[in-house]
Amino acid sequence: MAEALAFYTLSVLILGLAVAVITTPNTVHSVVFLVLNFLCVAVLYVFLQAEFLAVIQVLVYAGGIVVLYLFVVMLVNLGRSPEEHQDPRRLGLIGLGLSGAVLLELAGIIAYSYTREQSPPVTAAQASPVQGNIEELGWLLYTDYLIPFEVASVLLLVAMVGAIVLARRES
Amino acid sequence: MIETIVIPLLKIAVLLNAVLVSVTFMTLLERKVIAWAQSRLGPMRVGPYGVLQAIADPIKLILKEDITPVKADRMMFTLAPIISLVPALVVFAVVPFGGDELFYITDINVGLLFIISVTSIGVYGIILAGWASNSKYPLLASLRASAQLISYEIAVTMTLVSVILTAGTLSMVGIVQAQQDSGLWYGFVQPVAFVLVLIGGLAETNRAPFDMPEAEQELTGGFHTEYSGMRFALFFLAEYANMIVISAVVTVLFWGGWLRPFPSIDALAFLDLIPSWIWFFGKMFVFLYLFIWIRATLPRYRYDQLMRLGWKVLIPIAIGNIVVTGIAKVVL
Amino acid sequence: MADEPKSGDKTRDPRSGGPQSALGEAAPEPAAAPKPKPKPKPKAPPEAPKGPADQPPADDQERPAYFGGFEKALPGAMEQVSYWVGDWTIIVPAAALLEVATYLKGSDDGSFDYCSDITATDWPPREKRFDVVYCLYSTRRRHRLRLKVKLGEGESIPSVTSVWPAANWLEREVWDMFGVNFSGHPDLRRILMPDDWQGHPQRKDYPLEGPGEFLLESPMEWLRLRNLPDEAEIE
Amino acid sequence: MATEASPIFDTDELVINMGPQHPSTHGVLRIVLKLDGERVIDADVVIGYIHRGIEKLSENRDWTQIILLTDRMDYVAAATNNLGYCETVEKLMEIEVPRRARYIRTVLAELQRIASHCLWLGTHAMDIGAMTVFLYAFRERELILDLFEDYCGARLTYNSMRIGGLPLDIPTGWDNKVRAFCDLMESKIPEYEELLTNNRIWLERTRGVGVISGEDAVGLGLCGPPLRGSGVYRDVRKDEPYAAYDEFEFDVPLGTNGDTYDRYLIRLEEFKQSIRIIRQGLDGMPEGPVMGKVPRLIKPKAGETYHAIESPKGELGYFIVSDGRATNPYRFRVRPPSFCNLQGLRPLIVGHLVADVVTLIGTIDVVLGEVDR
Repeated sequence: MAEALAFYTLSVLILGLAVAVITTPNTVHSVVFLVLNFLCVAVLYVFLQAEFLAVIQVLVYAGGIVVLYLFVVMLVNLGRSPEEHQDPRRLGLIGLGLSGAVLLELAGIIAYSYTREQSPPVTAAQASPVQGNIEELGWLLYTDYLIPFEVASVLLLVAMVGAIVLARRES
Repeated sequence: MIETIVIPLLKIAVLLNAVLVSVTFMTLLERKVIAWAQSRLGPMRVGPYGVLQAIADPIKLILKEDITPVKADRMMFTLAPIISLVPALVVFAVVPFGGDELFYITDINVGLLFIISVTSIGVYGIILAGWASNSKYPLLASLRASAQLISYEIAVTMTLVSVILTAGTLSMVGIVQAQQDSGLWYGFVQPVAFVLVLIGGLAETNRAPFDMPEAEQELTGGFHTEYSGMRFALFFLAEYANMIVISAVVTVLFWGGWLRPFPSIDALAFLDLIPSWIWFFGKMFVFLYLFIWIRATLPRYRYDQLMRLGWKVLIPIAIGNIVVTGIAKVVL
Repeated sequence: MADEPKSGDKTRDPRSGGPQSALGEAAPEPAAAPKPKPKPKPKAPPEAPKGPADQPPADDQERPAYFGGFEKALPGAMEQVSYWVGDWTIIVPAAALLEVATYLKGSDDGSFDYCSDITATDWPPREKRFDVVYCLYSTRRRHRLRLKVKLGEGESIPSVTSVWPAANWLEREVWDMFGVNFSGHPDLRRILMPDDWQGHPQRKDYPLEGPGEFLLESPMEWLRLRNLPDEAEIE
Repeated sequence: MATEASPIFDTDELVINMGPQHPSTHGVLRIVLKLDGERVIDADVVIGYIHRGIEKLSENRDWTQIILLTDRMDYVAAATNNLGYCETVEKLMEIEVPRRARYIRTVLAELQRIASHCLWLGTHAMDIGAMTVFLYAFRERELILDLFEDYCGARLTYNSMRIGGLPLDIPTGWDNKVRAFCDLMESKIPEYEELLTNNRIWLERTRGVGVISGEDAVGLGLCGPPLRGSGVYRDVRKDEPYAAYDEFEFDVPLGTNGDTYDRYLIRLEEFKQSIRIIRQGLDGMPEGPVMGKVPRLIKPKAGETYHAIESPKGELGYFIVSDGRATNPYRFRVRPPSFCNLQGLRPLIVGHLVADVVTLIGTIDVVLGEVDR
């Protein structure tokens, strides 16, 4: 009972904050709402017994990435109207199509999760020879998901190199 | 009911008060120590040897007018000091001040990560304070602060990984117990990591020689230029609370927490007569003193030099340390 | 100390232009050269000095070696030479100043590479009321020389910032204090006085007390003068 | 990619006002900085906030009353200002100053140099964040102020010289006190050096910061330690000896790189040289009067002169015109070393970071009282 109450309260908070993020006219406020949103999600993870994930959520998203968002937002000239921030070359149609595709995909996943038969939620838990939340996570990442994990890190590396190339000044 | 709610609440209340009181006396200690380093006496007027200065200062700050600049963003301006103080206090939840369960509020299995992640929230206080003041010096300071804190957070976290590897656990209590089992404080096992964490800790708490975000001589006080009265005091509290946290973390990770020296040598067992929490506070005090001592001695780094130190020196060493630790762990 | 001339009808003109331009009816006497002294002497206002002595050197005084080369390189530039208590001064015409400066800096036996000071002296009754004085020094030869240029009100003098960058602020100060116009100066703004200040305080006809009393006596007049465009506009 | 920059990514320059009320502008100096991030791309140095019109005032004062006004220019080295003024008038009137007076003047001037450099060292180190050096340096400066108090009764604005000599002979035992101070000072200099000279952070903050070549420094009219830091041999005490400097032995330290660190080393070396001069002055102090033959009414003949001395900040010059009739100078002009050094600030700071601006204001050692007069 208490858990359900907490869950629904949190859900309302998360959704409410998400709406606030996109409706607030002030960008800095919007980023702050985003941080609060992430913190609430972290609490949700704690309810799911995923403390490690919760802590990482706070550390990486709230404490790291969004700080950089804020960094950028603070440097953007806020005196200009939102219209001026629009890129005149943006491709509205393609964007619409892409977001439509993402929506469809989401709907598909949800539909699939309802239709397929219920299987034990975490199969790896039995397979892994280790005990505990963090250890299991590490075991999974370095066995079953090793290749996606490495691919993701290479992707990040590429992104980093790209960012450096873009930001470097011609001297 | 009593076990799960009343006792933890009592502990929290005691801890909060203890932290806040010790912070006020930290300021006195800092003034006194720096004064002695500079062949002065420090505060001498309020109470015997100026002891009551620690009480007079907060009273003054509370009574002062609390000014909000007209052009400031009111909501963020009010929120910023709170954001910076709360994480600094929250992390005390997982700091084990003694061996007994009485001396810590909780022991969670991701304790160390919890501390890192919660302190990383504190940077918002500084950034938002700088931005919300709508003033140029604070803005510059908050830009410096965000870059500095993120960079050093990476360095510190990387360094801690090698400690976690050595201990095999993320729990603060577990790390101390691991040191007890191995019979050796990790300060001797991981000396490189200790130095890195100490340097990173100085930078994370904006202490000299890394006090760029509040460099008085350059930025007229930095991010809290526009703050006065109690809101300013909150920033002050946060800074000193963070200092205490870093000292506590260093004590736990590298100097055996509440353990007596040489926990494996039975001949020294008589040292156990001294309660564990006294050992803890004694060690913590050494580091707090060290922080103040450094402030009295060293000039300030420049912003670009600080970033260079963080990215080009500390982080590579930290990564190298992880590799060496990993190899040692496998080989031994 | 009640100084008697304060209540007199002396011009309390904040503007440098002086009595003749702004306050037409005021006595055109070049406003009281030496200011009232604290000692209450019954003073017959002494007539304003006509200019510096500029004593010529004694005949047996040995001239510095570089004078010869200077006279040969720029004939006629040396209007007058003066020697007093060990200092040599050359008086040059304003038109030749830049040439003289370039020559003095570049010449081997002079090599005046260091501009110690630039200042001016105001001699109101004289037709060319300003003496602009350049104190030069050579860090190589270790000797000094003063250049002096006589200049009238409203005339401009070439700036020597291109020769000695040090002249930048020094010339700004001379402009600020005396209203001497330096042509070709990169940044001729007021330096010590506020940007909107009227008048040039080091002039002899500028009251020692500043514009304060004039402001108190006739604020409307003060305001009118203040709002007039500055006559000594830059260039 | 489009060739023209997208408006989303344009950058704004940040213009900030450093001063006139800023903790490290050493008074009421204002610098308008144009920043790109933290890098200074342009700067405008604005002065004049404590312009008191000392030149104008002096032209309306008695010759002897002006000594008191000169105190108020470089208020951390008031005796040096007195010395410069008195010597200029003596030159104009061709007054012979007794040798004892010249010796005492030299000792006073060198004590002032130590006091001024102490203040510089303290504030400069403080600007870079080393707060302890500040109090150490002030501790020694305090002793010099005590010595001056013993000599003339004042601690800051001394009014300690007269045209033609000195108002007072040194009190009995004063020379021993000065000797004791010299010994003490010599033992304290290593303390400063220990805290700074080989400190890695100090080296990083000062080496290669604010480099200026000797040629540029001469062109910009820099004087004193900033000029010598760039390797230019220029010291009025050696080039145009005044007071009793021609009778003493001392070295003029020179820098090689022209950076902040060199200027720091030079001033530290000047401490030692000043102590050396003071000792020679005290040892060779001749007997005799301290006041020369001066006419009762000081009224120089019509004429003008420029005379410079080496103040702690650099070449302090006085240009004085007498019309030969009044008991006040017709024109009184000071060539303030701080003013000319401050002019060199803009070329120094452009291209550096905000933190370096503070360092560079410190390194040129300005006293705004002298800049604005």
